Amino acid sequence: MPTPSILSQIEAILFVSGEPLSLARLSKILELPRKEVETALTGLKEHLSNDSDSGLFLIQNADSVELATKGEHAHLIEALTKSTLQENLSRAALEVLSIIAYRAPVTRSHIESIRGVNCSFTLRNLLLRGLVERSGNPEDAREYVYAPSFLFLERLGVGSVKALPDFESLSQDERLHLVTEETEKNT
Amino acid sequence: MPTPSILSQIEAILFVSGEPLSLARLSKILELPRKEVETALTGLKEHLSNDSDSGLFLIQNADSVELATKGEHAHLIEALTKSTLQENLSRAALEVLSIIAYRAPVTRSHIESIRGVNCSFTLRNLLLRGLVERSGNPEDAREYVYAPSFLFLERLGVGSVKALPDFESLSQDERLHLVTEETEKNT
Amino acid sequence: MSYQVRLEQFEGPLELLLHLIEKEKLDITRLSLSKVADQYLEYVGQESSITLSGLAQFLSIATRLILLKSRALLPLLSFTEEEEESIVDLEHQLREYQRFREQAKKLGERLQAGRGSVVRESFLGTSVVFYPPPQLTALHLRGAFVSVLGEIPVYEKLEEEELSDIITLEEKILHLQNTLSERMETSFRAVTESVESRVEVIVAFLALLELVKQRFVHVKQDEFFGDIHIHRRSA
Repeated sequence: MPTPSILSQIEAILFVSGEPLSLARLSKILELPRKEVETALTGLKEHLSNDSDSGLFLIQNADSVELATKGEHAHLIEALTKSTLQENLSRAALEVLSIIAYRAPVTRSHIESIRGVNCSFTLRNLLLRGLVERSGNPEDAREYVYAPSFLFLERLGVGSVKALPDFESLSQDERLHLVTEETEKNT
Repeated sequence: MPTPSILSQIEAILFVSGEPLSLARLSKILELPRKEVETALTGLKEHLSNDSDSGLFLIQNADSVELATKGEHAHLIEALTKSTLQENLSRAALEVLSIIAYRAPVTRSHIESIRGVNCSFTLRNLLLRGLVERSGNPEDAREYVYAPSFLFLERLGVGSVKALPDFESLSQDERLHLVTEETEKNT
Repeated sequence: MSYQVRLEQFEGPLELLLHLIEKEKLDITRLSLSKVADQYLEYVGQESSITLSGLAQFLSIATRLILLKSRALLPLLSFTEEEEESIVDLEHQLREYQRFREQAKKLGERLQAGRGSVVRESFLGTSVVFYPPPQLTALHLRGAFVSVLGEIPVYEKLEEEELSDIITLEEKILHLQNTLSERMETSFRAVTESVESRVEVIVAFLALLELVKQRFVHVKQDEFFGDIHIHRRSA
């Protein structure tokens, strides 16, 4: 395997970061002088735009850089977003949504211990579609809590989660105690 | 600027999607027959792995693909996100995980017959950590089948289960081998 | 005891058996299995922390080892097809387990090696669009939640209860000894009259074998599958 070049290192970092990174930050992470980072950035920019097999390019703005998709792919990105939104909810997504509805406000780890399955992808999808909202957990700053969005409840024709069918009994079902205890034990 | 190829289109879509996309969805978004998408994916996979200036590569699992950073950049990503990419698992969890990785899709009873002990706790733990996935067993509605998740492949930094060490030999039940050998001898 | 190993170190019978075979630097063959049979039975006999469900698994393998051992002692003894198959199965199972245990070690090292990949967060920078599934109603949500509740594993509680209900070989031996010191004579059927599971019958049988070995009792069986008469030996 060839040694990873600085270009490939920068691409990986920008890919994950998702937001513009300053040259200073890049040079710190790479442990390289700023001058070298600048040269490598120019190299990466050329490499990406000349490579017709790459769908990405570099946006450089003042002192920051960001990785993005090439402009000519805009219609594909739109098609992707649309198809993601219009997709029927998977069974997993519907289950996560129902847990959020009947147990709101609820943390991700609580949802996961009820379903017994990791659900980070599903949660992102529900957030993107505006079906759920997240806010800081008043009890634990490291975690978010999730609740159905106001618009979604409105669409369901209920004013609050309490108006969901059998809310009283289902939200307090004793089987939930089994996993709640488990979560507490594990933390 | 050269016309962007299908490879570049796929890269752009996967870049935005973040999560794994199925071949079916890719082919729908690209408005291309599945066969062509498959060929382009193979091309993109090679293109990225061979390009030492690219920090990204493709991970394929079952019928889906995702774009991810190459494993050699793990330390940089850890520096950027200030998180660890390592998984600490118990011996039992590692055993169950390897059985699932090499024998997927596999039922719980099959895992247990290989290990000779009940594995329900370990399985639940792996599901919660998102390292394995379960789905309904097409052959028996009462049972789930388990398979390695994308997260599992990410944590290892490999492009597919086939890239795991000794995949060829270990994915085969030794006894099935014997049967084939005998048939060969007899013919 | 020459070699002290606490059974708790072993999660299951295959792990224990493999450990014993590898300790003797043997390959997985019939001969090796019959060689380590005694050690296996000894460990299972000593161990007091096996749960009821765990014990069943330990004993199912114990019976096959006893079968192999008896064959080694009595060459004329022929196995039924079913017994033969159960031995072949055991060898196969051990080999499979051995391969995966090796691989698990390598996997653990790789997961620790710090060569992981990372993906990008989905739809970064895309703003939220309210897009509810058109046909979704509150009743669908209710249905989904009910099915989630139905999937919560209640068995975990059950296993905890089982933990408190351990039957050990040692207890059975004591029980047999007590029965015999009250009455000079008893029968296997009488001893197992009140037991509730097959596992307990097997434990009782193993306990009986142990007592025979310790020369505490002698046994007599008049016909195949007939009751076993147990007599206490006079000291």
